[in-house]
Parts: sequence; C-alpha cells; structure tokens
Amino acid sequence: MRVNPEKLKKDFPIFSNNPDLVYLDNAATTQKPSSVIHAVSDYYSTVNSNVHRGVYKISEAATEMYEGSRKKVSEFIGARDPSEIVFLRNTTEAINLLSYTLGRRLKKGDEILLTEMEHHSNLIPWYFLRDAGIVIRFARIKDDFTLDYDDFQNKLNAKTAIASFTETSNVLGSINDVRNLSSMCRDNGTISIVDGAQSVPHMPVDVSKIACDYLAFSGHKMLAPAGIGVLYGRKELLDEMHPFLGGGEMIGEVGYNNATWADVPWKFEAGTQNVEGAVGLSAAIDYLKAIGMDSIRSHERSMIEHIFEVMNSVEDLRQFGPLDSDKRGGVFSFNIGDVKPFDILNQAATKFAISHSIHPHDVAAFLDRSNIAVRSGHHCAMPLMGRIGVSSTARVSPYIYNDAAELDLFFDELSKCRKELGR
Amino acid sequence: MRVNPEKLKKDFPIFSNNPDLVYLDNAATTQKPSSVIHAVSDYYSTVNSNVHRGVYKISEAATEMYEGSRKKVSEFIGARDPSEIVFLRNTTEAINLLSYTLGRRLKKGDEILLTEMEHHSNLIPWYFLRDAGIVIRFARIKDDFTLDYDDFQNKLNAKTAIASFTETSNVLGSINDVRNLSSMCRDNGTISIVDGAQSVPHMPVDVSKIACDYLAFSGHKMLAPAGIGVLYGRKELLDEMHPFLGGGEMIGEVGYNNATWADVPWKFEAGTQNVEGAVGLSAAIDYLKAIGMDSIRSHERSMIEHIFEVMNSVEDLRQFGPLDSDKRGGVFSFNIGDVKPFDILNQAATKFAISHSIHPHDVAAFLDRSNIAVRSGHHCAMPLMGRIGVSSTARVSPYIYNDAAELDLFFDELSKCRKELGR
Amino acid sequence: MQEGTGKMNDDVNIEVLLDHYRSPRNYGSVENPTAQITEHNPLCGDTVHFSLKIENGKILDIKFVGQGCSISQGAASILTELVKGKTVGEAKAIREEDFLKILGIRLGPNREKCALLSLNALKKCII
Amino acid sequence: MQEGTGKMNDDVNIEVLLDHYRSPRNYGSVENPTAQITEHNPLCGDTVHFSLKIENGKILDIKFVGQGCSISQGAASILTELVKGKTVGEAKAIREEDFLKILGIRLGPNREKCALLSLNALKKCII
Ligand SMILES: Cc1ncc(COP(=O)(O)O)c(C=O)c1O
Ligand SMILES: Cc1ncc(COP(=O)(O)O)c(C=O)c1O
Repeated sequence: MRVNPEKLKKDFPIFSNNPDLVYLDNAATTQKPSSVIHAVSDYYSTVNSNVHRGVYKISEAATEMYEGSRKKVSEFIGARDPSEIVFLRNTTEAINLLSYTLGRRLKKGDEILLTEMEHHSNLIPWYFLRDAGIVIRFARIKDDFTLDYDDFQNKLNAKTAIASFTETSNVLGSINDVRNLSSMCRDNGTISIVDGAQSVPHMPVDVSKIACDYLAFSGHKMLAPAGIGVLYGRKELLDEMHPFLGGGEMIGEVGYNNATWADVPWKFEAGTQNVEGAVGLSAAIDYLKAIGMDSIRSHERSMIEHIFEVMNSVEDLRQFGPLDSDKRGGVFSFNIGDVKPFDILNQAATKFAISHSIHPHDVAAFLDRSNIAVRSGHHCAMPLMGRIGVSSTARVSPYIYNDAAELDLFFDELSKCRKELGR
Repeated sequence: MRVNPEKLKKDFPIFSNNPDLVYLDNAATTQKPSSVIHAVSDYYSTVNSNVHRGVYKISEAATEMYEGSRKKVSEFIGARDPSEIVFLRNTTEAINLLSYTLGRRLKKGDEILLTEMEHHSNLIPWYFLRDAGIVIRFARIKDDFTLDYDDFQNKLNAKTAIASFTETSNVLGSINDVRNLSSMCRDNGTISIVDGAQSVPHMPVDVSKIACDYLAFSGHKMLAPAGIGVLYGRKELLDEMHPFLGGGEMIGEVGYNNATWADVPWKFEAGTQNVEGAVGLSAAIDYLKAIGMDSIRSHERSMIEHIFEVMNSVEDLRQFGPLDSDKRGGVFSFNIGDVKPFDILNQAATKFAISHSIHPHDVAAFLDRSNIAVRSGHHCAMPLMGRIGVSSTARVSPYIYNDAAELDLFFDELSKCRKELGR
Repeated sequence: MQEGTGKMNDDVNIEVLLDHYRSPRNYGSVENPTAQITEHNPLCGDTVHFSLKIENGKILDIKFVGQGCSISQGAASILTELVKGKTVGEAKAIREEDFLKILGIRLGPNREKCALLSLNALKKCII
Repeated sequence: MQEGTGKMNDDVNIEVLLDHYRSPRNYGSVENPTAQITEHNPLCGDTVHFSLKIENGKILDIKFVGQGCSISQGAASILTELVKGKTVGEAKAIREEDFLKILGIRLGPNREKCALLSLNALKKCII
C-alpha cells in the first residue's frame, strides 16, 4: 500500500482543529489518530482499573488489554516472547534502566562504546558510570555523516562490556546498520543496545534479524500517548538482571528483612502500570500495521528524496546528513549560512558574526508565522553539534501525514526567510 | 459543600457504561471524570507537541499547559514554588528517585527508619541499599493498628539519615501524624519523606504545615491518568541532589567528556515529558478543588463510620484498622474468619484449616457476581500482612462517588458470601 | 468485558472444583518423600506444598497441603488425582491450557494464576 | 493557543529588537573588565558574554559579544544600553517581568528563555 497523507491526515483531529498546521517536528513527537485517542478514552469509560491484582471483571479485562498490548508489541518487533517486552515511560528510562542495572556489574576500566551521533538519552546515563571509573568511547562519524564502521570495530576491544548505538540519528537521519554492529558486538562478547527511538516508528524493525541484546523505543514518537515506552531484552539477559525500580508488582515475596523478585517482565514494572498508555500503544501499532511499515519507510524515502531535489533552491542552505536515501531516514537538519559554535575570542575579533547566517530559532519562528512547525536547537545532541561544527540547526522530520506539497510550502517560506532575515 | 456521590457519579462515564458497578477499589486506582478524559483528548486534538524546546505556537501552548499544571500542583499541596514539583510516573518512581540519589551519600552503618505499615513501594527501594551496608529499621504499630510514636522517636538516632513513612496506610487506613513525625526527624537532623499516595487524594495535605522534606503521590489515585506522579522536595534539597535519570531535557551543557545539569525541577525530568498526564492531573485537581478536600475528608469519615455501624452484622468478620475515625481514612480491610499465614507444620497437623475462614479471593470473586469490585490479597504490603497475622485480606476503599447505600449492598452480599462459602 | 471472567456460577465444573476445595483429596504429607516443594502465588499469598514419592520415573504417591482460595486449593487437589500413578514424563507434558481445560472453568488472567499455581509448582519439583 | 506566541510581526517593538540584533550596541569587550561572564541557553546554545567595568558600585562600562537568535542577541544589546551608567543595585533590581515589558514583544514560555538569557547572565555576574 502507498501512504496517502491527505487521507490519513483526516484521522488526526489536530489537523481539523488547525487546518493550516504543517507539522514537521515528528522526530520530537507525533500526532495522535482518533483511534488512539478513542482507545484511551474508551479505556477510561469502560474498564479502567488496576491490573494483575484485581479479582473482579473490569480488572481482569484491563489485565487482558495490558498483556494483550505487550503481546502485540512483541510481535511488532519480532521478539520471541511477550516476556521480553518491558513497559516503561520512554526510551530515556529504558536506557537508564540498562545503565543502572548493567552498570552494577562493571568494574573500573571497563569500556562502553557509543557513537558520536547519540542523543543525550544515550549519552548521559552512561556518563554517570564515569564516577565508577568506566571509560566511554565514541565511534566516529565520517564526513558524509555516516557511521565509521571500521572505527567502531577498532574501538571494540577486550574491555568493551557494552555498546549502545542509535539505529537512526535524530539529527542526521543517518540509518546505521545495527545488524552489522550487533554482530560485531556479539563476536566481541559485548552487550549490544539499539536506540530505536527514531527507527521503530519509521521502518520495519525486527529484533530477531538484528540479533541485538536490547532495543529501546518510545510510544509518543509512533502515534501513541506519552508516558509509555518499551525496553526489549533477550529473556536470558533480563532474567539475570537486578531489578531497577523497587515497589508494588515487581516482587515475589517480601518480609521486613528480605525480598525476592517477580518473573520478567514484571520484575521491571514497579508501581502502578500505565495501562491506558499500553492500550494507546496497541491502537497505534494497529494503525501503523494497517499502513505497513514498509510503506511508511518508502514514503519517508520519497520525502527525503523530494527534499534533496528542491533544497538547492534556497540560497546559503547547509544540510547535515547522508545524501544517499538508502542510508537516510526522513530527518532533515539544515541551516542558512554557518551557525558556528560560540567562540569568544573569535567572536570579539570578527566584530559581529551573525551577518552571514540566520539562527535556527529565527528560522523556526519565521516559519511558525505560516503555521509550519519545525524544530530548532541542539536536538538533545550537543556533542554532535560540536562535531559537525554548528551551535544548532533547524530540523524538519516528516511522517505519514506529510506530503510533498507541504515540503514545497516549507521551502518557499524558507526562501522568504532567507530574504527577509538574512543580510 | 457536602459530597453528593449520586450527582458526582454522573461525571464518570464508566458508571453510565456499567450502571451496576459498585467500585470500591479506589485505594488501588480511581475512576476518571469526563473533565479529565476530555482534557487529555482535547490536548491531543489541539496542541499536542513536545514542550520546552519548540519555537512554534502549539509547543509554546503545550509548554504553558505543562508548566501551568506544575503551578497548580504546587498550590494544591502548599509548596512555596513550582520548582519544588517534579513530575514523575508515580509514587513508586518518586521514592526510587530518592533512594537512588540520597542513597549515593549514605555510608555503611547509616540507618533508614520506616514503619511496619509501609507499602512495598516504600520498602523495596530502601531494601536495595542494604547491599551497601545501610540498616533499615521499622517503627512498630500498636495493637490498635496505629503507629507507635514512641517507638519511632526511640529508633531515631544519630545514625538515622532518612525516615520515610506513609501518611495513610493503604491496608489499615491509619492516618499518621506526619507533621509530628517530620518534626521529630528535623530535630534529629534526619531527612523526612512522606508517602502521600493514600492521603493527597483524600484529605487536605499542606507541605508548608507538615514541614517534611519530601512528599510523593500518584495522579491515578486522584482521578488523573496513570503515568503521572509527583515528587515534592524542598528546593534547597533538590538543588544539591545528583540527577536520577539522564537524558534529554535534564542537561545544561553536554560534551563528549562532560555534562552539566539543568536547574530543578527539570534536572529530574529526563526524556520526553508526559504532558497529557500533567494536563489530566491539572483537570483532576480542578475537579477535586471544586468539591473541596475538607468535604472529601468528611465524606470518607462518614463512610468509615457507616462501615463501623454495620460491619458487625456479618458473622466472623475481622477488621484491621483503628476504630477511631479521627485516625482513620476510608480504607477498610477485613476477613471472614482467620486467614492465617501458611505454616506447613501447622497446616499438615490441623488437617484442613480453611474450614473457619473464606479466602479473600473467594470473597472478592463472590462480590464480583454482583458487580461489587473490592480488592483482595496482600495489597503490596506483605510484611504488614505477617505483622497482623494474616496471609491476605479483602479491602474496601470508597471515594467521592460511593455512598452508604453501596456500602449496605456490599455488606448484604458479604453476609450471603459468608453463608454460601463458609462452613 | 463481561465474558470469561470469574463468574463462578456460569460453569458446571465449578461445583467439582468447590467440592475438591471443601474436601481436598490427597491432603497431607507423603512420608519420606523423594521430592517436595512449597510454592506461593505472589498475587495473594496462595500457597501449596507438594510431597511426592517417585520411583523409576513413576509418581507412586503425591500429597499436598496448602492454604488459599478455592481455585488454588481445589486445583491442587484435582492435580494430585490427575498425576498419581502417572510417569514423570506424562506429568511434565501437561500444558497450562490442558490443565485449565480439565478444570473446565473460565477464568480471567488474574485468577488463572491461582489455578496454575499447583501445576507450576509440580513441574518445578519434578524437573 | 494562537495568542502571545512568537508572532514576530504582531508587535511594534519587534523592529527595535531586530535593529539591535542587526546593529548591536556595545558589542565587543571592555578592556581590563572588573567582572565578566559567559552564559548559555541550553535550549539552543544561544550564548552571551558580558564584560563590565564597575567602580564604586556603578556600571561605568558594559559590552557584550554573543551568538544566537535575534531575540537573545537583540535583548543583550538592549540590556547593555539599559544598565550602562546605572548602579549595581539598580541593575539587580530589574525583574524579569520588567525587562520583558521593556522589550515589549509577546513571547511564549520557550522563547522567553532567549529573551531573559542576558538579564540572568548579568545578574549572576554582578552578585
Ligand atoms: C501507601 C502507598 N504507597 C505507594 C503506593 C504506590 O503507588 P504507585 O503504584 O502509584 O506508585 C501505593 C499504591 O499503590 C500506596 O497505597
Ligand atoms: C535517537 C533518540 N534517542 C532517544 C530519544 C529519547 O526519547 P524519549 O524522550 O522519548 O525518551 C530520542 C528523542 O527524543 C531520540 O531521537
């Protein structure tokens, strides 16, 4: 099936309420279709209750929905068993769970391998371990904005306990071959973690093929509510991990002096579960599956190819990402002119350096006048900003409800922005 | 204003969809009024977007709603400033945040004082610290199911770094004088943490009066969605704490070798925020404030007094909680006959010990036939179950939409249950 | 939502289960057991203890003691009758679905845990 | 939702701000400063650096260099004009609301951070 943005758009109430809205910030969060909104409000209106522990009808029904969603997620990403799916808040929590629990077993001098293109959520949790003498290394990116696989391979060594890498960069759009990376890790006896925040919503992702140890992603970036996210982990690994949060539901038996843990995945789901979130995620997956993840990938490929075709119409445009659409998701980061990192010496010397560039915030604010919503800033990837030599960028990230006409409108307004604000 | 359950009930769609439902499991989670359900779906349909970082209209609007909710929460509990309010998933996460971050500073032999009536969520996070040589002590409860304040005071000593205690027990309904407990802690130089999961939804709670250091509670137990909870902390304390989860939004500046943190409360809100949850919580607080927390407390007091009046009509009923309604929330735990903890020697000897009791699960299943939803089990308070000499209990916990007639129906059915299943 | 969830009287077999609950078969402890196990259901503290006498891969005797709801205890009693005299292999081959079918009552996911407690305990014990 | 949020052209004062952005006043560094500070806005990497010459509690000179959006840089320029010649006490007394009023443009909560960057930096620096 081909994605039909015009038709799909009708499923999203935000667009009937804001008919002019051109929403191009989907890498941040996506809009919600009626089916998801209704799944959540129907849940509240029919069976809302606590799961797992209620011996009454609505609780049994809510439990079935919650565990049913787990099953749906496990099938969606090709897991062997629903028990490999842990419901958490988001990608960030999932990676922190791993850094806290796997971190317990590391010792001084052990290494963690990341890449230069990671989101803060796949950096800071690991940085915390530096206090314990853990060394963080970074696989480099190449000048074409793709990952340097040789460098990754070279930096994998006997001390590399964990490698954590994104499948798709939220800044560059680069798609990493995580199957290859996971296989390098496996050969090296290194645990592999895939940050799927920007891939699971946008293309087919199958953990049985990637053969990674863990995969994390967020519901809110794939049409589902905020507050629900997923950690996939191989069962053998989850089984032997220490729990992360302690509390209700994650226990076996508790006395005043001792406690045992529940089986996975419940061991990792302390506290009252976000059932409505899981129900919403289930509805979102139904919606995405009806379109087909392959079709979604094709649509985004056509979007980025369209961008490549028209982007040169804008003077002084710099774009940051691979120009090969095979290796590129829909994410498009750009600037007008050079938006260099701040350097006080240089700054004072060159009198006033803004003359040849427009700050991405001004770009975004200008586009907002035409109700075009784009992101501007460091995209929670400050180190990468330094690496590519900018202080920040503007970013466009289309999804299933965006079409070429919207991109054309965006580029038209961008040209106007260049004329009005540039000097 | 007097609480009018019959009128309020009309605001909750679940009751029009399940007209016979007598929902008495509010200590587990509460139902949601239309105003909350609509606040969430309106959010999705109008301004859904990422907060804090978007330079476009819907993101600015969403940010205003999110931060507006924080302000509303801070006023609701009498905090000095919105920056003292951290949005998390639930009480469980809030207490884990404290155990992980405050735990960093403890040293071997330091003590943490809890009470015998804590929920697993206020036990297990502290138990984790035992690995580091931290000693956990428990203030006892008395035979009348109230806390032994003298024992609490006696167990506070020079080594007591932290004390964490519930305001209202989710099993016994006992209301602890947390102002008194916090003052004992302050005098002893001990950090005080109040578990407000069962109090904030049910009575006026004012941190400026309690003068505790921290307070935790959950939205889903006070008409709001799941997935949103609150940690209140005194600003001076939050300021100097290490962050808990690392990721987007909680940073100041990040390089490959270093990172600094954002100001509070954002330092503790890593990852994409649950904006719709905060919006729902805001609507829930509006709803509760319109009724008045004093009125809600009075209503629940009248509910428990009504229970005291009629409970003796059920043969063999044992109840577990203070009989003084000044010291008692609406929670009512009970059994029919003695539901003793399992003891293999005793069990084999006495042939078959179930004869004089009905297991709470069977009670709950029986009541479910009449659509009366009550909880049965250990209520995530296993140690307390042992302490009061039972393996589990059944529990009724009324809220604003429950009335005396529902309680009467419950007791009628309970008597039938006693007759049909007892021997 | 109204279906399949703990309506105790909907099922003919509920009476059989309740009878086992009220008059449990094989209640007690086997003397000099060759295998035994105590298992709890964290949902509610339901407990079963099985003691077995196994010889040449055959379950010669099995008894249980326990405490808990009618479903957990009735199911334990039914299970002892089911596996007594069977081989360990045959007992291990009983799947959760099979046992639920034998019990013949419809249960929601939460009560299922009660019903399956004894089967899971037995399997752990005769590994 | 449509109001008060970054409609750059709604406000007369936007032209003043843009003029400061395009032709910043007091741009550069004071020689031998008695106080200086560099402050970033983590939202976007907007940066301002202030250098000041303060004598007897009076701000004799103040200059800035910086990089960032029109709002952060324009506001920095406006701020230097505002406080030059004022006492430290007077500068410290400028509240966020006051400064936003002086800028005279309506901003949502996210862009407000850009506008307030320089005021916050200055206050930290003259504590
Ligand atoms: C006293 C008490 N503390 C903590 C909790 C945990 O709350 P949550 O599951 O929302 O984290 C609960 C309820 O489950 C409770 O009753
Ligand atoms: C690549 C990547 N990883 C992680 C995250 C964090 O996701 P979340 O904020 O939902 O935890 C994001 C998005 O914000 C992302 O783009």
